[in-house]
Amino acid sequence: MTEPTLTVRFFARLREELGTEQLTLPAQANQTAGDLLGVLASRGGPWAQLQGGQPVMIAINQAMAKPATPVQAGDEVAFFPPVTGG
Amino acid sequence: MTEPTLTVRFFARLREELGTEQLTLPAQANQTAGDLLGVLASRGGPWAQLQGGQPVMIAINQAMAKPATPVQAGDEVAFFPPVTGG
Amino acid sequence: MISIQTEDFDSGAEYEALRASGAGTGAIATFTGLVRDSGDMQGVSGLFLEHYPGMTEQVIAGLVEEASRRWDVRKARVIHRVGKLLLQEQIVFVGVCSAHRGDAFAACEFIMDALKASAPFWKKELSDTGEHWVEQKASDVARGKVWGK
Amino acid sequence: MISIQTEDFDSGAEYEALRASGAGTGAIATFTGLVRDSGDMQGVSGLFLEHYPGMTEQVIAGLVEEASRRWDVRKARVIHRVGKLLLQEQIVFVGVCSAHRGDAFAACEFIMDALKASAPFWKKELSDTGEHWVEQKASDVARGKVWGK
Repeated sequence: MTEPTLTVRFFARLREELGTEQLTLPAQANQTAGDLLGVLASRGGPWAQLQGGQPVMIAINQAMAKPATPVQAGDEVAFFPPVTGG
Repeated sequence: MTEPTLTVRFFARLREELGTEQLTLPAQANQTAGDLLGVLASRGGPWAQLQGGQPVMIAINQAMAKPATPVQAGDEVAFFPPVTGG
Repeated sequence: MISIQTEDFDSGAEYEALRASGAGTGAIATFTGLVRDSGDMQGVSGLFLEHYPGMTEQVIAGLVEEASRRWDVRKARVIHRVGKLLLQEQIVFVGVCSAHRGDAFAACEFIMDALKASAPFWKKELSDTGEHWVEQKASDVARGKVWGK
Repeated sequence: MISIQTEDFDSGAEYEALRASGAGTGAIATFTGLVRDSGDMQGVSGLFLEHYPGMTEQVIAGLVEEASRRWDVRKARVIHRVGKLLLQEQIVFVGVCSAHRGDAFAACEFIMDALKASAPFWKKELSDTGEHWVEQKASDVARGKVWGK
């Protein structure tokens, strides 16, 4: 049986500083977007900024979300800096 | 010696209803734009509407003015309905 | 620059002229008014626009100056047509360049609202069954006043 | 209609397409944002714009829908460029047609302000001495919030 996973994407400054555009992570039960940030931050180095660093915006399946929003298998979770278009 | 005069102009609905685009009137001492309206209204017929009829806007020398604004020889005084451009 | 004219205008060319206002321009707001099919009368086929030559240009120049005192205005352009205009024809163009978006929007809307409330233009609606002078709308007077001084 | 594209756009042609929205259109408001020469850094030569494909279009479609619920919007057009843009190039176009002037201005400014506060675009400033990601301005967040819900 295939392990359930979710996709994590990074944009802009975060993408560059983490040297990562996309990751596949195992999906855990009862996990929130904030929990995912904690798991990633524990990698250390540039990843540490994901907790307690500059503000990180969250989108789940391409809609804005909050740290408390649950994530589940199959979700596309994105982390990025505050937007600066227009 | 030439009698001192002033020019009176009418626009839009007033111009049409009075059948008059421009008049030359003798200039009187201590006269206001409101006094001029009174003089013209006393002609009767469509002229009567200049007092107590629909609102009449006043410009003196192409700047907005009020009934109490003084007029003098050489002035261009215009009477017209509220503006509706744009 | 202010033009009162009977001829139509090319909004795209006017926009390009505004855009050529230099590297400090970051924002261009434009407004165009068109003759639409639901005026005071049924079956309107067009408008006739009269104005007070000389005074019109002075009033609009004053509004552009006031906008330039209140907001960052790098360049402003106003065109207003007069004479006979058919349905869907362009009546008025106001375009403003600024460094900043908020200033471009505010100055453009202010000039347009104040023009409508105070520039000496008069509209007559033309239809199959006759013609009549348009009455000033209380809402236009109110929009002109909202901007205060 | 919403386009996210690397190519430049023709604001005049976009305006003409909006104008062709029928005889009920009496007002067209447009906004164009340009790369200007005074960003966060000295000597900026251009920008690089990144976005989140898919989400960007959804967010902007939501803003256009919200504008259409709040104001009379007969047609709206949004174009946002991505990739490398040089000084004075066009970045963004928002155009709105309405029966009424106030609605056209309000909907256009709302879409632009809300896009700036919430659509997933990121700007990097490019200069002779390097490049850096632009930080979000508190004033843009505030302008986005002014419109409330």
